[in-house]
Amino acid sequence: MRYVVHVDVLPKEGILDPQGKAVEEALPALGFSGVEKVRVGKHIVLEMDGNSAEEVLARAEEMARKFLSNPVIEEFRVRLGGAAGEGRSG
Amino acid sequence: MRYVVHVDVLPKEGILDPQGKAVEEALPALGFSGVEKVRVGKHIVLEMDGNSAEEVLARAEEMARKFLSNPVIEEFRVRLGGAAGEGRSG
Amino acid sequence: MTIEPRPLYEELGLTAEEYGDILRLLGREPSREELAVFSLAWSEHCSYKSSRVHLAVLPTSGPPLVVGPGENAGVLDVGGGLLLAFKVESHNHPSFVEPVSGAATGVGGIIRDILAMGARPIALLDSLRFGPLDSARNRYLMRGVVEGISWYGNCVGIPTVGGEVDFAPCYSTNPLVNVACLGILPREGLILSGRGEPGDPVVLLGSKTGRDGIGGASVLASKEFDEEAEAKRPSVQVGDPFAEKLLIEACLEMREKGLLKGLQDLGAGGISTATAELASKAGLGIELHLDRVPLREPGMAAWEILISESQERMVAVVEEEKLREAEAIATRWGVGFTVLGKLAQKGRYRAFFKGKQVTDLPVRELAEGPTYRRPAREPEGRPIWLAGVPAAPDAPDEILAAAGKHSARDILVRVISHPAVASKRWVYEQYDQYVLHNTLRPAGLEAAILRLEETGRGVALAIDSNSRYAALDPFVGGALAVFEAARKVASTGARPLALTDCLNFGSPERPEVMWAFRRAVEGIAWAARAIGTPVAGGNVSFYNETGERVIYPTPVVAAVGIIQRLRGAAGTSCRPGQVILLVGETRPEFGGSLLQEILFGGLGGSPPAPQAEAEASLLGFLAELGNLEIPRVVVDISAGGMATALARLALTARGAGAGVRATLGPELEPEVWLYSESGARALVAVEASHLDRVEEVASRFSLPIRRIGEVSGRGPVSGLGLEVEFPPTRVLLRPEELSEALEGTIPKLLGSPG
Amino acid sequence: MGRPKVGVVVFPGSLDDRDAARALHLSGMEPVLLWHAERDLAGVDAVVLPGGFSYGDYLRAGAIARFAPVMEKVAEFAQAGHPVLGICNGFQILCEAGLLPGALARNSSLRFICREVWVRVEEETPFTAGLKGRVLRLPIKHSQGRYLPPGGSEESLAGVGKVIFRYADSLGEARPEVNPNGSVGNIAGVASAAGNVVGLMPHPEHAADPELGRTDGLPIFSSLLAHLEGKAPLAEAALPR
Ligand SMILES: Nc1ncnc2c1ncn2[C@@H]1O[C@H](COP(=O)(O)OP(=O)(O)O)[C@@H](O)[C@H]1O
Ligand SMILES: [Mg+2]
Repeated sequence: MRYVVHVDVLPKEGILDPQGKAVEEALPALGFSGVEKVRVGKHIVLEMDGNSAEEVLARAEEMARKFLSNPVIEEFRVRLGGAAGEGRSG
Repeated sequence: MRYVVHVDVLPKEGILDPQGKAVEEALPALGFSGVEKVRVGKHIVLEMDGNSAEEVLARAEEMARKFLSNPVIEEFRVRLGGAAGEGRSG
Repeated sequence: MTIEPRPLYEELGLTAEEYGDILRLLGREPSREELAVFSLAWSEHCSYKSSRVHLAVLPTSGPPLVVGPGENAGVLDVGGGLLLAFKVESHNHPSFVEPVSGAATGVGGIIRDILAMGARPIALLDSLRFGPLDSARNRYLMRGVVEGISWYGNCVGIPTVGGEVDFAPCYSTNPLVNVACLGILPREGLILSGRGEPGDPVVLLGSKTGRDGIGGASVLASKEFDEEAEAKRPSVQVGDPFAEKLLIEACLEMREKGLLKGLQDLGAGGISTATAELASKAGLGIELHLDRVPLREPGMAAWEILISESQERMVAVVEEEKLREAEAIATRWGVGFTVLGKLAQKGRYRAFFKGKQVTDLPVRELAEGPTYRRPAREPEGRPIWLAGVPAAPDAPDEILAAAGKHSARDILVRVISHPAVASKRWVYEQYDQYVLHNTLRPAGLEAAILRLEETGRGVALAIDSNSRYAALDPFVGGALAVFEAARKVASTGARPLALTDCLNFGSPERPEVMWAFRRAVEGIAWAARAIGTPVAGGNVSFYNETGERVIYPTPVVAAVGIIQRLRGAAGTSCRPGQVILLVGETRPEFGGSLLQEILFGGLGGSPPAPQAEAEASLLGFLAELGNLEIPRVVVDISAGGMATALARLALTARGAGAGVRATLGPELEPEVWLYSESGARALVAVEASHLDRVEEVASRFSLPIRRIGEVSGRGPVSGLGLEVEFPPTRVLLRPEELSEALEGTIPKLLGSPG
Repeated sequence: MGRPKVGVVVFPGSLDDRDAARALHLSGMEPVLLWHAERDLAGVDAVVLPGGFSYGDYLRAGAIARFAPVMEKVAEFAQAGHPVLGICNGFQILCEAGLLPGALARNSSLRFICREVWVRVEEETPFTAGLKGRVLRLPIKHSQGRYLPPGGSEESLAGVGKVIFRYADSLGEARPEVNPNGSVGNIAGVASAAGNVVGLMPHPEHAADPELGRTDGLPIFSSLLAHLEGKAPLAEAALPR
């Protein structure tokens, strides 16, 4: 079976996130007020083969821990999803 | 109500994604074979107030289109979620 | 009334006459692939069809030039078995659509031009034009363009050691991004096009081919086959500097081992243009098998493969028996290597796809394209590029009267904090200055200097333009761009050797624009001859207009020169005890000056008169100071006049805790001394003990020279930044005021801390 | 006795490799270029991981390079106590590989930054023998140079590494205003707990050539030479200038 895997990598809580801060500070001037706690990280999508969702997730998790994120400064989430993720698109 | 919004930004289909390519080519040497179609983009998490999920999503979508993504080369998905997204964490 | 659909050729940018020519050449209707190939090969960008007749006036041969225009880049012989390759290119339109990628791929493109000569690219320069920074859009464009150049240049490992940035409203809807690249190679490594025998394999090197940059030709998609591909056909190319770095190393290693007979970069028009050029220069035909092209996207059509502008690719001619060794090198560097086909006897351009021949074209006519003599007409009254720009007087009495309404201090601060004058540190601090271990003098003051390893010599390079002048008088604008670039190079102690030019104009279909183009080229040619520097090549960018807004004629000139002994290079920091000398003659010339713009918010009159003889003398004088190894700091005088030069000198004294004091004599009005933009001038700061020698050299070159001030060590303690005295008035800027005016302006306008 | 041999690892996308080799040569050592794909250090006495954008800095600077075959050998070499120096991208790779503590995040300005800075030497190592307290003028050029110690604070370095270089002013004062990238504690370079592995963001190899007028990086290479020739001066408490 072929699975689509999504990995979200974010700066760890407590670590200064200048990109998030820059976005947060820019938003009011663009007419978006009341937005807070912005954090900016990486989104990685990939396809891989596997026998079960469990197995694929486990492998993806290992990949994320060893390679796709840096545990000193980042945390990550792994999930299965549609080719470009669910939710609204643009 | 306070909502947590996740925005995933990815290079558009057909647009060269040097990062995705580099990651894909590196994986076999790390012992992860059979991984394909890797794309690397941005993941943005933020909190905002709103009266309904619909309304918040609509605003987040506008924000993503106008500011968080570059429509010439990127596409995005917006979704509501837990503080750090669902799925497995590390 | 029914509306006829536009014919396909027209949608692709070909005219009815051009299409007629194609029919005559082929004796039949062209295939879809052939039409695609023609539409690019015969585009203005690839064929120079409107500019060619005018470029003929440029001096393109002469001693240092080994290779002039026509090849991928000009090549100069700098002695000792060393050659320099040198060229400038524009990437204006892509940078407007997507500033980061547009500018980045512009850098990638010019690097490959240099590489195609067999040279190792060693330095980049960028000349940028944006609309005023009070607009968010212009700030976004400037930030993005600088980020793109920074990302690509730094990651590919080539220092960006100089450039310029200027602003005018006409660039709001059409910013300019011109990038020059300098490369170095041993004489025996030069790769000239035109080599190759029938049967020699043609190899595609580098990245896979996707649907990049072919949005413009989307009309070629046939409904049945390509509908799905439609959405995937981005017109914006994204660069991969990492891939380019590997491509450079692989190509240079092949060149060092003598494996390359021919080398050609892929730019506009992709495989089709590059391979047609390769064959045409060799006077041969070519056969290509498009099925072999490694694709990034499934299901690409033959026409897409032919004209795709995917980045980081080159084509090479490699002899059959050297293929293996070349392929091993490519593989080691992780660079794609595909034998696409071979050079062929007959002069036909033949491409095959899925067992079918998809093109069969005459190589020479394809590569040469048409030539136009478009109508050129001098504008009557205000030219179109000045529409919306208020007219302003340049008569000295009117300028002086208007200046009299402001305080002297106020004017001084406004001139030196004008965005054209203010320090571009915010920009060049984002560029690696040091990689490749030869930067003697990084960006920051006048021209940069790179060491030519193991020779004791150096190469100085600078890029310049003043489109305020060109807007008022394109001939003068072209000439003064040459003089200014040469002056900057000479200010380091180098003798200018050669030029390359990037000509940015509106639509050539406007007779006024065509006239301006012709005049600017004539101005460049005249000035280049006057100072004995041939034009080693360049680039033309037309259609820089959006709606009715046409950019100022913007001829950009880059110059390179050689410093015979690095020890003779001018310094970059003034020290207390130095005296400041003004070399050259100051006349009341305010047309196109910053003072005029500040006082009247407009442009008018005549730009400073170009002075061929005085400029040539000044260049000789400055190079002689280098030969004599007199310790000195030199700043040329250009936009903002002597005030700008004094302020820049003063800033260099900051590190020594010093400032600059100048005293203006009564012969001229203070505003003329400070803000006239007469050419052929420079400020030289030297120890008092060297004064006599410098004066002696000046008289040898028949140049007027006068002591105008000194570097004073009072510095932060007593608060001297820049002091200008013209009895009974005295204007004093404290060190922090001087820094704020020069260095605070651009970061403040961009809304980000320095 | 010949000149000591120092390996300079070349990854795809290494840029300051020849620059480092030149500085080593000018300082009296013999540079040996080591190819990333080889599991072989060619018998060198020390290793330098040079600056650049290995693998384009894609994903994170150093994230891909640290898995290169040569890195297995570099790790063994480091664990055996031999001197290893990571400059800029090399520092990033050493952190990613876990041979140095902490991580290098994006500059707080979010921009690439190239300028000359002052750095103060904090401790003696094979690369800083006799330099403690010295203030050196060195170029920096990076976009991911914000040093973050493993536990966030400088104290968390205790036991796993030490601070070797700090951004300072010309008098050696590590003031926040001269911090170019937001590094915790103005940290510009660190060493492993054992002290033989050192990483720094500034580029000593770009200030090691008298002909170019920048020489403050030379003492770092001279220190390595002295160390390799067994002449390293004993760590002495040099006075801050
Ligand atoms: N876009 C740029 N890229 C790199 N260096 C730049 C850029 N703009 C200006 N500089 C550098 O800043 C210094 C001053 O340039 P500039 O302000 O253009 O001088 P001028 O006004 O005399 O032409 C020069 O060393 C120049 O190379
Ligand atoms: Mg200029």
